[in-house]
Amino acid sequence: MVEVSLTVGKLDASLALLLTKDHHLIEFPTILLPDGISAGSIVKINCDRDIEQEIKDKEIFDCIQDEIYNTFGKSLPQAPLLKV
Amino acid sequence: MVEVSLTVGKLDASLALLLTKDHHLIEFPTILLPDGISAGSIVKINCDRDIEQEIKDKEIFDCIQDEIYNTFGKSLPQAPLLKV
Amino acid sequence: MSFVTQGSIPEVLETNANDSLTERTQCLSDIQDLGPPDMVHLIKHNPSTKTEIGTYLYYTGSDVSNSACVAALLHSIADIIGETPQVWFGKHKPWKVQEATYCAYNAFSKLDTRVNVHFPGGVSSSMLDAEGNPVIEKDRYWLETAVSSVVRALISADDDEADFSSIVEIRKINPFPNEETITIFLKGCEDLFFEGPKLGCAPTIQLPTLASNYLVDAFMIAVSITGKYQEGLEILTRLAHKEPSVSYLIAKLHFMSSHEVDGIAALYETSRERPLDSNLLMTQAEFCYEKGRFDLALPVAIRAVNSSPSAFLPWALLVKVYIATGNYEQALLTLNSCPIVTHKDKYHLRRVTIPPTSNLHLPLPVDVTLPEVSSLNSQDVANEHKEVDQTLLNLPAGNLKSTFAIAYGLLTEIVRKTGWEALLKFRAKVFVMEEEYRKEKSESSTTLATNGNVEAANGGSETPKEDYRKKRLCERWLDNLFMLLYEDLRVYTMYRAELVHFTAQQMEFKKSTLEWELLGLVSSRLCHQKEAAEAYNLALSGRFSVRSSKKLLGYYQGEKKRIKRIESGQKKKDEGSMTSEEIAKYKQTLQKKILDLVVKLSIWNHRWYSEFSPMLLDALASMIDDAGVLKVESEIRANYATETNGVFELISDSLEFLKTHHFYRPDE
Amino acid sequence: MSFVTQGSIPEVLETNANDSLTERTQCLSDIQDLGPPDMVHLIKHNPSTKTEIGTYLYYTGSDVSNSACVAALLHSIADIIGETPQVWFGKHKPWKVQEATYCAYNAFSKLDTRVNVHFPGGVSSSMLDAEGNPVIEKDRYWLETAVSSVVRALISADDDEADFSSIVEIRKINPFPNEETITIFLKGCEDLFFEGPKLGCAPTIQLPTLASNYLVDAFMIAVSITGKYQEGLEILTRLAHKEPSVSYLIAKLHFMSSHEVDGIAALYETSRERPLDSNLLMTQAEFCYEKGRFDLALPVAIRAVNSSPSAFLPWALLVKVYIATGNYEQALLTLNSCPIVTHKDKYHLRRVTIPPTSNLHLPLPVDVTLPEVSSLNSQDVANEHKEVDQTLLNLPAGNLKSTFAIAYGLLTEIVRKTGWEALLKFRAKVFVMEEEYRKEKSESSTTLATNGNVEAANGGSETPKEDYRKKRLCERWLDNLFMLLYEDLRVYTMYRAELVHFTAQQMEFKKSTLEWELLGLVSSRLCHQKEAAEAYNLALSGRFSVRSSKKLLGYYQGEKKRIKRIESGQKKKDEGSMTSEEIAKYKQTLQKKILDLVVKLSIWNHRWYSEFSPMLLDALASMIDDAGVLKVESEIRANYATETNGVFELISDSLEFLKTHHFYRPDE
Repeated sequence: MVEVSLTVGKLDASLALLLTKDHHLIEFPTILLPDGISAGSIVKINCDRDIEQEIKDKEIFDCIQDEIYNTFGKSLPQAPLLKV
Repeated sequence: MVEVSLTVGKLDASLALLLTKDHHLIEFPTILLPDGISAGSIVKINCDRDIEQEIKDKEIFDCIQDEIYNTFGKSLPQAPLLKV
Repeated sequence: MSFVTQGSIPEVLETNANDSLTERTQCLSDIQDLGPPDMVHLIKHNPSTKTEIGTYLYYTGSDVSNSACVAALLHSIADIIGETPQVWFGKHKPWKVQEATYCAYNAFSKLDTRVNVHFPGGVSSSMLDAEGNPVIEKDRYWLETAVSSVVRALISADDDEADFSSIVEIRKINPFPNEETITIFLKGCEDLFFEGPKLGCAPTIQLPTLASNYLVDAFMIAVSITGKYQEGLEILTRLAHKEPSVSYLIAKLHFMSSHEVDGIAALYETSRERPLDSNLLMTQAEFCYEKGRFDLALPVAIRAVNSSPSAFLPWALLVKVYIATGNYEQALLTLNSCPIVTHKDKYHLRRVTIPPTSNLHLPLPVDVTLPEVSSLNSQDVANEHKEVDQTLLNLPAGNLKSTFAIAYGLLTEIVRKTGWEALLKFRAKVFVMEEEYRKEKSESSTTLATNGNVEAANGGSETPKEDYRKKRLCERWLDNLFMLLYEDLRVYTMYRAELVHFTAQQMEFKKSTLEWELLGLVSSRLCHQKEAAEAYNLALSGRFSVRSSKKLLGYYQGEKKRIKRIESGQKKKDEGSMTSEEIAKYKQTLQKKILDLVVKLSIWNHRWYSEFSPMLLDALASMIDDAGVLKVESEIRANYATETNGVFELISDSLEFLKTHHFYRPDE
Repeated sequence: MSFVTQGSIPEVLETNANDSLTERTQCLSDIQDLGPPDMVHLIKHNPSTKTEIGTYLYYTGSDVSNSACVAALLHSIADIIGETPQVWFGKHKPWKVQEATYCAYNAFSKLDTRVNVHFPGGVSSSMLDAEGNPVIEKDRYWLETAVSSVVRALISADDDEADFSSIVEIRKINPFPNEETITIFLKGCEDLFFEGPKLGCAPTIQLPTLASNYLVDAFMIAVSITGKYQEGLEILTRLAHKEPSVSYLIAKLHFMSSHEVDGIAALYETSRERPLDSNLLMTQAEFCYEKGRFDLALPVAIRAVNSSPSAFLPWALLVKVYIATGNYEQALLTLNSCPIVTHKDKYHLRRVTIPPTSNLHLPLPVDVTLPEVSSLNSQDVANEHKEVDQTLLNLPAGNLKSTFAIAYGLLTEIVRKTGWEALLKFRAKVFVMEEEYRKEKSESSTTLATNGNVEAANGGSETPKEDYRKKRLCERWLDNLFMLLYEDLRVYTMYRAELVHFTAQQMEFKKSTLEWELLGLVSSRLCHQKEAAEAYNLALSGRFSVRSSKKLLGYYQGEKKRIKRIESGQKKKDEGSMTSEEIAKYKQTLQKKILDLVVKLSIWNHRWYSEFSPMLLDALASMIDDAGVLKVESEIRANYATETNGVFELISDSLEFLKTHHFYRPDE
């Protein structure tokens, strides 16, 4: 997990400019900032990998692939020949 | 505190492109991402205000202001008149 | 070569002989793309007056795979010009070609390949680098030259965006007159595959990659117009082993040859190994979209975006899907995120040097004529242009190109579904409007004065309000598209209202061909295809117009597909239903209309020295597919051809091409 | 107005009388900035031949606060022209002015204010809007017009970037000939303060704000050249109550008038209430930097960046501080983050219409002459230009403007301290180099094929290596600056090596004035100021050159400040020490050099109809401050003035200005 401290530089409608200690500029959606923030505030950001979600996403994606394949990827079954 | 789940879209030298569920694009320094990440990975980002750090920063800033003022903002003291 | 006469060879007279070759050499170092079209340079001698002049013309589609092929072409041109005295700026001149040079740019190695023929005898060739210095010839360079030339021919064919500055002193011939030429080209694409990115890519793509570049694009066009699907698939399968990113092209070829099941299976298989291949995901999503399965298209399109967030096309596709599902807010937000490509232009054929108009020799071919098309008076057209309604002429949306044009198309698709008022509401809901922005700004600037105190800032009133924060800033270009949309809508609405009014009053609604055409274009831009077709038809009722004809041909081809979907029971939700009688009648009308357009456009192309149009070949092939070659031939004879006007012979030439490439069996 | 003669009024002959007025009216709707310079239009009549012509010239600095003032100016021009027959394109013509019109653009309300005088009698005025329609005059509009005119005069004065296309048919006069004019202007600035952003701002700033725009800039220049610090402070203090963002300007005025303690106190006080005011923080950081207290400058500069992350200047300042502290890696990274302003140009005076050269009447004023300057043969200069070393002429760094030029200056500052080799090492350490990038790309594309499995991706080998991840991509523009730097360095190094060689061999190192000047400019760009001065002096040893003179004047003024710092014991770390004898001698040399440049530049300006240069006034004021007015006057008499060459009278005019504004007491 990575944790960094960022200064809020500018709050502009939907986007905020955050700055790291070594002046890395990050454009960040304000919607992802906590309430009560203003220019000059300091925020902590934690970033963590979400393996669980990755597995879940992969499962969903595989399902969709299967459905596409099953719907369009197989020849239509022959109409059954009726023998008298 | 705000927590969001983001998909890693592209890893390009120092910058990664992360995407929110509703396709908000964030350019994020790779250095702030955990190890082992690759395109397609999912990360969780927590964002929290750091009031403590804000107070500390303010104190440091006030100190610097005081030092500038004390160094340059006051008239030089008159040389003492020696009375015999 | 049956249709080459003195009347179908344009030339430019050089002010000083050989100037054009010198200029071409000088500009070599500046070439950044596929390069200029091939060029033929001639030194012509008049034995009776002992004068000598230099002329040149441009070329696309010739076989330049070795110097013998090129020499043969130069010989045939020299023969035609020397056959009989040439009508030269109003006088008959007994020109004999003394020397001829063919130049073809090799865009892979950035060399200009030149073949020089002295008449009667003597052939030499050379290859010049960017500085104009000769390099040692290699077989590889010849291959590169041949492939470059064909790629230029294919990429520039049927160029819709070509404007008034485009080249007229050019002959465009079919690069695949026989089986051999197509085989060589496809093989050449395979051999040069890993050099493909050097040729650049379409303007909708940021950077050329192995999987998308002009070489690959030309390969796909070549396969499609010659029907060489089997060969194409074999090549791509071999390439996919070395470079899996081309796998999506395999699926595309399956779809193009109507093997949907195989295409889907190919995508399914590759998606396991390449779950983040956005080309592959786009192909899949596009397919589901076409089938009306937006529920499947959506997650796949999202994944395409997430896999390639800085590419434009996945975003545009996602917008399209959101529109189809009626999620207009998300469509607008996503549209706003599209990474517009601003630094690139489409490849067009460009002159090396701009000749003075008075030096242009642009003869009228007399072997194939149809008065309506061949005798179109360019002065009349120019006068019409001068008197045209300026409001129509200057609609800025008409000049949008590439990604801007696509984004605009998506916006018009939304407005078609929602109407203008609702679109404005959606817009205000998702974007910060200027008024609102100013208000927020002024509020935050008053709080700024006091927010030095960290303790006080804890309150929370400083953060923008929740609903404001959820909004985004509308990109400047998108804002601009809204303006253009407003202008288009204003003109279109007024036009439709007038039309209704005049029709109701049974009055004639008089406009010039150009004006109808421009109204057609506005209607097209606003996705009112039927209304656009109406306007194009009105335009053509005045006189022939190449743009209206092309647009209309595209529309009718689309209609044919729609009818087929209805017939096969696969029609989409918003496509009306028809009785089988109506269908049959409509199909007949379409067939007639399409034939009319194909014949006239073929004659127009021939008049402008062009014998190659994939669009017309495609239309002809599909007509034959529907009605058989005999039916098509007999209709041409009945309605267009006379003993002497050459129309039947001209179309037969295209039919011959289709026969060569097995689009139909000769006895059919 | 003592120096206005027929020889100091340039004119342009109109092809058709009144054309220039019509064109001016037509272009009103396109004006996006401070607008064109004022214009005087004349209708002149030749009573002997009964012919009538139209002429015009541009103007800056005149008092246009009401129509009476303007009419008086027009009358005086008409009188001068009608006094004696005018030398007109080689012949004497007895022109009488029949009608004169003055146009002054009001950039606040986007109106063109016009005063028309018929001779002998009749004055009328009008104000035209963007469409050329008259609006009802208001006192406010007159105020706006007067302020706009003075702002144009001040912002465009001493324009260094003016190029070959700049206007020569213009008279530039001093906007503050008396106490009244400066008082009116400063009061006008206060009244119009809240409209200031309408005038635009310097190209280093993204968007004009109340605290930084051309109105504020002009206000500060006006205060500085007239020494009205007290009045300026009173106005700013009143404004700061309503708009606290101007507080930093109060400190600036204190600094400019050498009241450092007051300035620092003002900043300290305001910083409590405005801890995020980047203008204020920059002023403070800049001050600490100048004092060599980089430890204090650094945190303040960082805070300025954090407070205004999308503004360029705070970033540039932070880079400067990092360079001073020797932290070159951080300096490069920070430079790379500078938000370059690409969409803006500096304000220059521009023609409304470009006249054919043959219509320019550019007389030579004969009242003030110094052969070396007045008789500079422009044909000789042009020939010199033709024969100049092209390598020198085409160094692209010379064309950098605005933020690009500042960024380049920072880069050259780094290279001056580290040398080229070390700079390249720092660069490779912080930026991803192309080689490395390609390597990483190819590695990650091979892993791409297998990273579909989430489980497998857990390993960690997919993430770029730690040190690679820490690097950043170098912005394209910065990459380009490295290229330009390389070219500059190559030329500079070769030049210095040659110079050493020739000097060692006691050979003459022969170059033309323009070549020396260009070498001076390269040296200046690379922060080798002493070497640059050497080159400029060599340039001036050939002939007079306005650019070399200006550059040299700037250098000597800087040297004077440096010497003063050494005298007062405040010298910076890298400034050498001198004995008091050396100091006295150097000061004398500087005084002499500066006087020489001021005299010659004054004459040059006068020759080109310009009587206003803040730079020269400033140099003169500082000379008087050091040596007294009598000393300066006697040196001019001894070395430059004759009974008839007018030099003493010309300089006296500037001294009069300084006296008017109390820069010295008349009896001093």
